[in-house]
Amino acid sequence: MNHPVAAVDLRKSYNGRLVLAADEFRLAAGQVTALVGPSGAGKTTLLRLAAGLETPDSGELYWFGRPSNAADLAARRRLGFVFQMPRLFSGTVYENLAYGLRLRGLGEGEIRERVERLLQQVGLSEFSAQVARSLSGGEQQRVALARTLITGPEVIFLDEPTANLDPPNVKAIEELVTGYCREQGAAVAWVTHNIFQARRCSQQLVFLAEGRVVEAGPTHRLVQEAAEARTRAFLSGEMIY
Amino acid sequence: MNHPVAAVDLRKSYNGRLVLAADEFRLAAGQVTALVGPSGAGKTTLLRLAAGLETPDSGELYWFGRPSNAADLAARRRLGFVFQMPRLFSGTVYENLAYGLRLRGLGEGEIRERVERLLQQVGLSEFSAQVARSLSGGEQQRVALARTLITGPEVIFLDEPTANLDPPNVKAIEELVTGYCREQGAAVAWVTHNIFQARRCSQQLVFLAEGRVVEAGPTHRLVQEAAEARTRAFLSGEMIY
Amino acid sequence: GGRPGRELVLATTTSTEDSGLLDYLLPYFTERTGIQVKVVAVGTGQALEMGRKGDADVLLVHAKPDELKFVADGYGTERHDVMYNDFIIIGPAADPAGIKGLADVKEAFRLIAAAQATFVSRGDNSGTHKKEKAIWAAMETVLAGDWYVEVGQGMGATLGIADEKQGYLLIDRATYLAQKASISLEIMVEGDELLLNQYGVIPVNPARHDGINERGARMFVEWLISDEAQELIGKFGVEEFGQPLFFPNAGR
Amino acid sequence: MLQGLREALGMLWGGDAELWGIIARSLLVSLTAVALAAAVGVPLGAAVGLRRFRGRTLLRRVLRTFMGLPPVVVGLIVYLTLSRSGPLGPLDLLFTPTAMIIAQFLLALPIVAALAAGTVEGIDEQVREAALTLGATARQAEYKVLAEARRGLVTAVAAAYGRVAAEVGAVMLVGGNIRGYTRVMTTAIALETRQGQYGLAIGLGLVLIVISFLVNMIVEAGGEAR
Amino acid sequence: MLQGLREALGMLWGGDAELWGIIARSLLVSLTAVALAAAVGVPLGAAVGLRRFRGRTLLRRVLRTFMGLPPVVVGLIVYLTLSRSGPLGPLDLLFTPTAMIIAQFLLALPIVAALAAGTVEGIDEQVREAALTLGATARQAEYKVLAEARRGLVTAVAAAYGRVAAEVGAVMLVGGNIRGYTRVMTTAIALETRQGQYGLAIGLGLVLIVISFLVNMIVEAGGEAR
Ligand SMILES: Nc1ncnc2c1ncn2[C@@H]1O[C@H](COP(=O)(O)OP(=O)(O)OP(=O)(O)O)[C@@H](O)[C@H]1O
Ligand SMILES: Nc1ncnc2c1ncn2[C@@H]1O[C@H](COP(=O)(O)OP(=O)(O)OP(=O)(O)O)[C@@H](O)[C@H]1O
Ligand SMILES: [Mg+2]
Ligand SMILES: [Mg+2]
Repeated sequence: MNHPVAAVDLRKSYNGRLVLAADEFRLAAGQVTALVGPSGAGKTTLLRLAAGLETPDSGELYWFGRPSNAADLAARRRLGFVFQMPRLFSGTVYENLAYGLRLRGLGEGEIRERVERLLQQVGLSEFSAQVARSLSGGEQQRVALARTLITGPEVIFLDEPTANLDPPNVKAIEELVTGYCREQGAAVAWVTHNIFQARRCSQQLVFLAEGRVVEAGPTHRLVQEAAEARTRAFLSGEMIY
Repeated sequence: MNHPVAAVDLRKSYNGRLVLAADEFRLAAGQVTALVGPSGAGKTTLLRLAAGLETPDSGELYWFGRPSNAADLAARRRLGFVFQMPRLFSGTVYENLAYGLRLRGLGEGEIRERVERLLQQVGLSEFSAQVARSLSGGEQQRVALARTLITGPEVIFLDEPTANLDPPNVKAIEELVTGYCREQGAAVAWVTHNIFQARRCSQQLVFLAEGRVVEAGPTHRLVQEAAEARTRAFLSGEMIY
Repeated sequence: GGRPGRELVLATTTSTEDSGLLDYLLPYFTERTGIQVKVVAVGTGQALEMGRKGDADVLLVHAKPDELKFVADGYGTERHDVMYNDFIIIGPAADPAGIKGLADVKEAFRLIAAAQATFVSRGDNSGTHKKEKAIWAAMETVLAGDWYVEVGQGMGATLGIADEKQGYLLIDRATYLAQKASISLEIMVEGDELLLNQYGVIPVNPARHDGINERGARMFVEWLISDEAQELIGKFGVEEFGQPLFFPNAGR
Repeated sequence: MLQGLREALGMLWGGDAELWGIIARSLLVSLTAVALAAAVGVPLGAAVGLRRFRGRTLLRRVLRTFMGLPPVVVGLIVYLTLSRSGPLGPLDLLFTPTAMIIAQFLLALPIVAALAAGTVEGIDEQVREAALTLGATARQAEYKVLAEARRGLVTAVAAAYGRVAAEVGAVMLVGGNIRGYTRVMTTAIALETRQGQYGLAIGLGLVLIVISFLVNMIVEAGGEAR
Repeated sequence: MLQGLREALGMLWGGDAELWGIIARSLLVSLTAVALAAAVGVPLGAAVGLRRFRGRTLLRRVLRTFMGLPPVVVGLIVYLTLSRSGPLGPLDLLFTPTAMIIAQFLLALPIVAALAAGTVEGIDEQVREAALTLGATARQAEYKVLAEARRGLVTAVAAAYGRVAAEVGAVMLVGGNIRGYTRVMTTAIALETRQGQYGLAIGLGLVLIVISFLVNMIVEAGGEAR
């Protein structure tokens, strides 16, 4: 199978405390890989390392089959990242979405068209001219997602992208992302605390705890026969919160 | 019944767009009032108005039976607010929790004791000396909650306080808040997108959509016999996302 | 109010301080009288203005007509000659106007104007500038054009500019001697009676302001025109430059 | 003092050619110097504020210290460099507006750079990361941070402009305060002061302040616009 | 020039009492002026940056403009105020270090205030709101914003210190450059320059810059510490 992102033995410490030690981590093209686990388990850290936003203390990282290199702009532009807290730029919603396209040298007509399509897909058509940072929490989260999707990445890192959304909006976003993943053959890493979401949307699942990959594999298999008690407890939906 | 916060006819527009028009809104002592509704419905706006963080265009607001007044420090100190995005101060976790207590003139010994207790309750005992803003998303959210609870407010406004937490942590926080509400007789306003959470934790429920209170009443009654189709759809759990 | 009688504010032009004369002279005065002198060295116009406002107790300046008017207007009680030096015209060794060795300043000025040779003027209404203007006034030269450079600065700075521009300049001998080592301009014209530069001392009129140190000012004036001070002035600079920078002429 | 102000205003209204010439020259010199300082100082400040490199702390401290370069010393150094006997003597720049621009540029540069560095540091690392993940080069991401720090940069430039427009020591030395050629507002004020013409000096000072006020308004408007 | 530096350093090592006295006086005057300017300017800047009131935009613009107050003009105004024939003549403050502190205070104040205002505006409104909800008074919440803006405030104070420590026009006028009493580094440099002692002037300038560097280090350390 094709793995646009693959990492071996990634390790990261902060102030001497080891917060991540992932022996293996891979994202398959055309599949959603769910990352689940307790708060502080290292999910965000793993995403950031895999996206090249953080330098590992040790380990190897490959993008599209080659050693990752933050200076390789072409490779970086095939990756997209949606942060846990939306980090919108000052300026309007439109400007936020247009930014990545401007960097890629698109014409203003093409940009307008794409922005309008994306805003419609995330249900924010009327907000195009609003100052992005004055949006509600859930609105901002959707802008952040749209801003990344619009650049057409082949790998997408999503850090709890629906945490602040109501059920209908969650549904819409899930459909948008899984549809994108399928149609574009993109590899998606998706951090979530919602086991139903993980079950609904992911083909692969990674369960992290205390900085380690406790278990990883196809979602349907883990749901049925997870080896670890903690994984089972989480996946069974026994703890629905 | 005792209503520490009561508002009539609150209205708020931004740039000419009416984003909230709440005919009536009350928080009862000793009860959790859940605020639910789609993204952009006006939940955060309602909380901010009720807490005096935003000035309404019109309407009346009462705190503890008297017209609200932002200059009334004593009244303000009986309110607590946990923002949708944690807004931690620079400095350590300890300093964040100690801040409200220092303002109230507590001695350093008392402060240390209370901080330790609260950190334990939110599962962050080991993080006392860490720089707060370097915490993970869920950790920050818990610090923000702890920072408010530690001041012992009689009214607490919670804006999606468990959005970034995993199920076991959600459970712990729910128990913490409902326990506090019961024992201290505090009035709690709790914005959530999680219908199970609303059912589990709240006695009262307000359903907002498009800036209006669509329906409000005791949670158990609304769950069984909501008048509005939208409210029913939401509360039935038909849409679990 | 009033400062303690032990202190005296002397407003003077920069030439007396910059040449080092006051640093040399004042310790003797302090030793005699116990009075500390606070020297404020500024432009001539500014020094006179300080006197009018009562911010100085005594003035040592060189612009005789202005000084006389100052006393006549009642701002000062009296005026005494103290010393003089003289102005000279200096210029580039190449001497494009051909004035070297002339005895007549007016003739020199005329030649400079005729040759349109660079002439650097203080342009600041100082004693030196007034002297220069008085000489120009005697002829009908239009002081305009690139050759006539008005700098509006003190003597030292103006000398620096003239040296850089290799222009002619009217300068007091003390400043010239003090900076001679670092410049290339040479003496062109000297000795004309018109070029005398008289310094005067004026105690500020205590009747016009509170707090003027009248006694100190009087003692300073008396000392400055005394034989002791006059002798000291005459010796100043002889060792370093081989000639005095100022010539005492009190009471003469 | 009122008298002097009246006199200064009278000259302005009266279309006093010399005064208007001085004003124009002051603006030309200071605006050019600040524009150049911004062109060099903003990227420099951004580098100090955003990049991690050896000697960064030292460089930041030096820039901060150089916010307090004594104008007279800067003036002297430029003077000695441009002087006939100095290394750049053949260029014949001493006592020209160009020399004044150079001196003011040197004074303005550390102010722009140090304040810009402080401002971009205040903008979260988060903006830079967000830009990077959206496909920006390192340079483009820095530019985005600068764009977000726009208001702070305008303040930095305003501070530098304030410094050089008010400065007299350096331009006096390297310009020479030559009438009709290198005389600017501050050297004219100094000249009036030396002559004891305090009223006129203050009047000119007020004119200078009004000019600065207008320049600030325009610069601010530019900062908001983008 | 090297010669002059050597001479200046020689005087320092040699314990030249006059030079050390000048250094001490410079520090006393400038540090006092900046400390006072910080005490007034930081709260003023905070008010302009954080509060909404009529005339706020105007006040901010005035402060920005006044970052560029010409030292000579400030000096003249202080001079005329403290002059025997001025309104505060009876206080007999002209040509004293106190007069110099007043003049430098006036120069430093708008710099501290305008830069502080810019800095606190950069800190999110969110910090202020968070403090308020935790029980802070309006004043305490502002203080919290200032505490979060600490580094920017240090920069503001550093900029103001740089300005006044390097400034010569105002202190020359109101201090009089009286030897042993009001002569400070910059006026001493101006005097050396007038006398054509460029080397020594630059040497003294370098000493002044080194002092500023040390002051900056100490101020920065203070900013980090809290
Ligand atoms: N810069 C940092 N300095 C110190 N500790 C850090 C830093 N960044 C992360 N950590 C710690 O590393 C651990 C893992 O953080 P991470 O953000 O990866 O958690 P997470 O799994 O994403 O948690 P959450 O679900 O709460 O977002 C946390 O305990 C956090 O406090
Ligand atoms: N300062 C503002 N300027 C303009 N519009 C605003 C502002 N604040 C809020 N709004 C708009 O008001 C509406 C209600 O916002 P609010 O934050 O109350 O929503 P919410 O119900 O909390 O949504 P969410 O669940 O997404 O947090 C949103 O559409 C938002 O864009
Ligand atoms: Mg995380
Ligand atoms: Mg909200």
